[in-house]
Amino acid sequence: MAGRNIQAARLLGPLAAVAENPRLRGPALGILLAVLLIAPPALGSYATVILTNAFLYVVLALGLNIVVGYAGLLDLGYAAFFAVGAYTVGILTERFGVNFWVTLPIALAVAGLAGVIIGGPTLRLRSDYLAIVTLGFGEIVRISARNMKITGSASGLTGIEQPWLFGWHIATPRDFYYVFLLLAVLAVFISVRLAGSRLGRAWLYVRYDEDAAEAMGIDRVRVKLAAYIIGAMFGATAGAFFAVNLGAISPESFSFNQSVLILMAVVLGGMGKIPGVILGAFVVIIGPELLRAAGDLRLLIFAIFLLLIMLFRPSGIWPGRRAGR
Amino acid sequence: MKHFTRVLAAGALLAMAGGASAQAQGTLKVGVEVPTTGSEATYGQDMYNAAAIARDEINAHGGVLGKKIQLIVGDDACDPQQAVNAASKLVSQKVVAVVGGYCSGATVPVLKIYGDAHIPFVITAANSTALIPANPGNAFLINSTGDQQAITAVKFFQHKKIKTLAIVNEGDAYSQNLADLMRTAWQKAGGKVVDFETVNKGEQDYSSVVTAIDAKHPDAVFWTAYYADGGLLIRQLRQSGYQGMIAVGDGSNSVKLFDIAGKAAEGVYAFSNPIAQFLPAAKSFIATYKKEYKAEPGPYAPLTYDGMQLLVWAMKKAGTTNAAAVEKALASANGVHWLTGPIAFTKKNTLARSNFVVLEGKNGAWIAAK
Amino acid sequence: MSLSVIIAHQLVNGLVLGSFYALVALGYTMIFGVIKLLNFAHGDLYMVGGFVGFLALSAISGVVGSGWGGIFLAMLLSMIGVGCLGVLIERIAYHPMLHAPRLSILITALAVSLVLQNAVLALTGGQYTAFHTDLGFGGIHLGPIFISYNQMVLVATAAGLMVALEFFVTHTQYGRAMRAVAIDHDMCRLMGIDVSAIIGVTFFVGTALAAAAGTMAGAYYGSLWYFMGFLIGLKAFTAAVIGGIGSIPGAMLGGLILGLLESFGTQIPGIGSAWKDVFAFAVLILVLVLKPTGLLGKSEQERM
Amino acid sequence: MSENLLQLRGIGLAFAGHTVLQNVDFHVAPKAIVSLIGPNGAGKTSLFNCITGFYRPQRGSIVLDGAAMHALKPHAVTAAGIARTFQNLRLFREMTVLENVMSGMHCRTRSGAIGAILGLPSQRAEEREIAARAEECLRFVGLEEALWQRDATTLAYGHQRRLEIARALATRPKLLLLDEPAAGLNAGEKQDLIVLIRRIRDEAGIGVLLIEHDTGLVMQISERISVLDHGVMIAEGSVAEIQSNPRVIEAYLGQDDGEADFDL
Repeated sequence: MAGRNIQAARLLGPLAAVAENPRLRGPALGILLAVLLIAPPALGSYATVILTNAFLYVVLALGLNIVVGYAGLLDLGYAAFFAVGAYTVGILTERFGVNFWVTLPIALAVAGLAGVIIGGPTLRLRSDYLAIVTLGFGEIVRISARNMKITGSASGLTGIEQPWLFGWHIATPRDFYYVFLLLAVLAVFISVRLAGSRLGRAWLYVRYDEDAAEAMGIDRVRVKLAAYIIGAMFGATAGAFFAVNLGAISPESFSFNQSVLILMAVVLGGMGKIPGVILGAFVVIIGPELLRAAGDLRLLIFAIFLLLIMLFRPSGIWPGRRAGR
Repeated sequence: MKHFTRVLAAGALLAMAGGASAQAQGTLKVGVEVPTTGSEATYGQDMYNAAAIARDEINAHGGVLGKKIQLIVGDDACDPQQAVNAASKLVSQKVVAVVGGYCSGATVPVLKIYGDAHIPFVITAANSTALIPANPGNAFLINSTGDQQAITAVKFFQHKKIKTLAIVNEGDAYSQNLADLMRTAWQKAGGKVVDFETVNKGEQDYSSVVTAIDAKHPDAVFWTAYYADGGLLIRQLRQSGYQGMIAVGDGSNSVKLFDIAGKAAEGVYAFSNPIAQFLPAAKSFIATYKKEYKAEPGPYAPLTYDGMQLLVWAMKKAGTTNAAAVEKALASANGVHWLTGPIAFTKKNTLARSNFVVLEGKNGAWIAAK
Repeated sequence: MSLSVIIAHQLVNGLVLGSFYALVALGYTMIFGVIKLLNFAHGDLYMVGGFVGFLALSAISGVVGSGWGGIFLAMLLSMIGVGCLGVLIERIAYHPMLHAPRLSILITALAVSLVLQNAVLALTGGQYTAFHTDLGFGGIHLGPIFISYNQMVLVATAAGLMVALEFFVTHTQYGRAMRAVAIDHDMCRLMGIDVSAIIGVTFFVGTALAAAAGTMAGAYYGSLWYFMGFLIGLKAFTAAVIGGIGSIPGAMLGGLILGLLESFGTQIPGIGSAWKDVFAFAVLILVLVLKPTGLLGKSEQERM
Repeated sequence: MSENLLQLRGIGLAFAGHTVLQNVDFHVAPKAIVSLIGPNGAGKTSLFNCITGFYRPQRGSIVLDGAAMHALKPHAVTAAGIARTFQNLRLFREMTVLENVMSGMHCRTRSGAIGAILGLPSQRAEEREIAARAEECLRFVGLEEALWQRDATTLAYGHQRRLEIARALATRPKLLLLDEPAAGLNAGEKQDLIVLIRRIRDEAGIGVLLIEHDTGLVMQISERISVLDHGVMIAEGSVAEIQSNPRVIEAYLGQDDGEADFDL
């Protein structure tokens, strides 16, 4: 299996070579985008939905990648931010009739605030404590959503209205395919910009050596908090559009398993590597669909795959160490 | 692995697009959306088996509109997101209608998908009232909804001279919905809800909840969730010395309840949709099921069988598989019946009558309660 | 029922629940002590312990019956079997990663947890497995308070195991070496202690305690489920942190405190069963923020 | 006497009741090169950690150029003008030489997430400034351009030492703390180090405080020397004064292992 992993990596080699080559990268991305733009008519509704889902996970995984891959903070409750975005939009549009586009910045602000509230006091903790605190936080958010009237309790919210944009009613699966494609592209763009910035480098300094980073004048708590807040906003954006896409949300969608799935996407593809994380998001969404025939075994296959990746290729299936810089 | 990656890298899109293959000549595809993996898989498998028996019978009698029925299973794993994927796949495979729907939580988000695709959907098990407002109009519920279960329960408790009630749910969409409906109905009927608890699935230790219930001395405890944890709660209630009545909702009507609760489940009452052994019309169905699957039909087998028959009846009546016509025919159903009794719908597409019966646990099995 | 009786009952409930938490928390804290790893798979080893105990009891119940005698024997077999599994996991998954970045080993532990869970899910089809025993419903009445024999045996067994562990750690060569390894690996190597072997012993003992708890829980509550280790793993970790991670008496104390907190949380108006876990996790977060070393933990060197 | 660049008064530090530093007074004059010496375990690195904010002393004050340092966190101390290197190399692995040095500019720049995402002109200008400063520092310590895109940890040991100094210089310090900068260097490299330290002081006008075991180097470069023993400052003075100080001789001869790095 280990040998095969390496083989798989070799197959990805040419792909990676294209992605790393500044001359080829532009045209390759252009072609890829063009294909994705004209694809929907050729795709059935199933493929459209699955790809939409994959784009959603690209956004989520890139958001978590900032927290885990860049800042090196293990967040096991990332679904909580996803939930915060979904519920903020769901509650405000469904219960109070607020326009979706007005609720979107509110969702981002609420998620940012949640990031500060949970991150502020806990980001000083050692990494394994932080992991368990975030796990606990994720459960608190899920249980709260389950218990409260305003969140629709366990049944969740239904009938969340789909938004209009300049006379275009975003309603069909194909509409949402384009919306999520746009979100994914934006997420990639923002990730790339951040990775090459002063803040992006600071995350890596802190991740590789906290003491040395502090000695260089970097406020580790502040930098980590920034990662946490930006990650939270990615999650909330994904959640907001997730809510209007499905039209119904319930606490089940924001369980620990959801957090694990997003983390898997980040780790499988390669923490801190943008093309790797994108690939990881596609793997965790399309993989289970391809393995539908395996029934209950498919999650086991994934878990074993994750373990083998950690043991034999901890930098993920995407070749190279840190791409996209 | 090699293959896997190559598919991902090169042809994932094409591979999926190819999934929507051309429809075979002379067959009608009907989707069966049930959980065939995960914790609720036995229910889902049971429902699929019943649908398959109906298919065989229908095809043996010449099919419908000159075509044979082909079933396609969509595994929702009782998970909202999986359910959306499975439903989209069924839509891509060009099914003309869908039967099934077990977990309410997984059924709510697919309503929109079938609605957008204009596919009639006969829901044969899921019965949370949360389904009603989310229904775009193409879904029909042939299992009575939770509010009707609550009415049945209120009548039964009053008949048994119950004054005070403790309600326990598991915090999921179905059991919390039923618990809320029950609380409202019971209080409206003048009863007292002395305790209302929410436990976690798979928690094992319910002793603190049991003590909290004991402290309120309710005449009856009503468990609204599934059998697996219900069995544990019943055991712990009886172990602590609780002597009052214990009743469970239709999520716990499985005989496996007795496996887990043991003798503590003796004398427990269950409100249930009609199960095969109590349906006079189901004799031959039970025999066929036993012959085919070497097992007793489960709690939702008769309803799923009826769901298939109802669908075929509607198509025949409409004379087409056109969605609007079939939906119109379904809505016009006026007492057609197969195993579970006459089917007619309210304006909200729910079953017009209550189909709930009361069962009692005796010697590790259910019997009809007095 | 008067308030004092309710309190007494919840005290008993908390004690029983706390015993389970403490047994599982001990393994967490021991393993954390020697390799500073938060073993996410620990709760799942509790679950596997339950299933192995169940299989063992099914195999031997014909000879020894399935009363407490049979259950004890099954528990012992499960402790040995799952203890070995714990060592195997350490050798395969954790050992190669001891010097890898912290993040990698944490994710590896998470992966091990997922593998165990999903392996059992695939084997059981996600169904609950009924754990049949001959345990009765008997007990004694202390005034209005009822305590079942099962509860008494359970708490006594847990206490016995903890006493045995305390003896092992303080009075045996391995136990002393374990404490030394917890302080400094390199120093131990210089002193001729086989650090790798001691880590193995720690995993065996820690995992065996979780397996014991799993078997007893299965027998006592009467059913097993592939996901049953998740919540208790989380709670046991909370217990270990409350008591002070790395401290063995701390794990016992933390387990009991958390068990009691939950029992009484159910009874407190405004919390109740629906919010009891939020309450428990809030306590965890508060402890970590206000006193990260827990109640009995040793303070680490303060670094700004 | 002019105002001191760094002034420590009455520093006291203890861990779990164990005294590490006791009533330490110490100063560094502007643009001075000062060495801190003492036997192993005397508390030299602890004192460094107090100055740089990694430890918070229970007693005493630390003042840099009139500003109190002793309540600040390490990053704030660096921002105030004290840079340091580590005894064991602490370069950022998996990052290039240039990126390592760029870390020093973090506290001298301010653009954040929004600027980066929008690619604002101010942010771009700042990125250019960061790169320019990093390149300047690398040239200053003598690391040629061919090495800049290499992974930092693949450099030769001597180069890694220089890289750490370049990284510290990038923070634009007033005072540079070097923790055993000559450890592991050969004789030729040590001479280069002496030249480099003098240039840091002469050309950049930065005060240098170093902990060093290599007595030859200390005697050659220091203007003042302070001697720490068992957490107590036992002597302070010029090279000649220290060499003839009986307490210093006693402190070194009293060492059990007879460490021979203080050759009188």
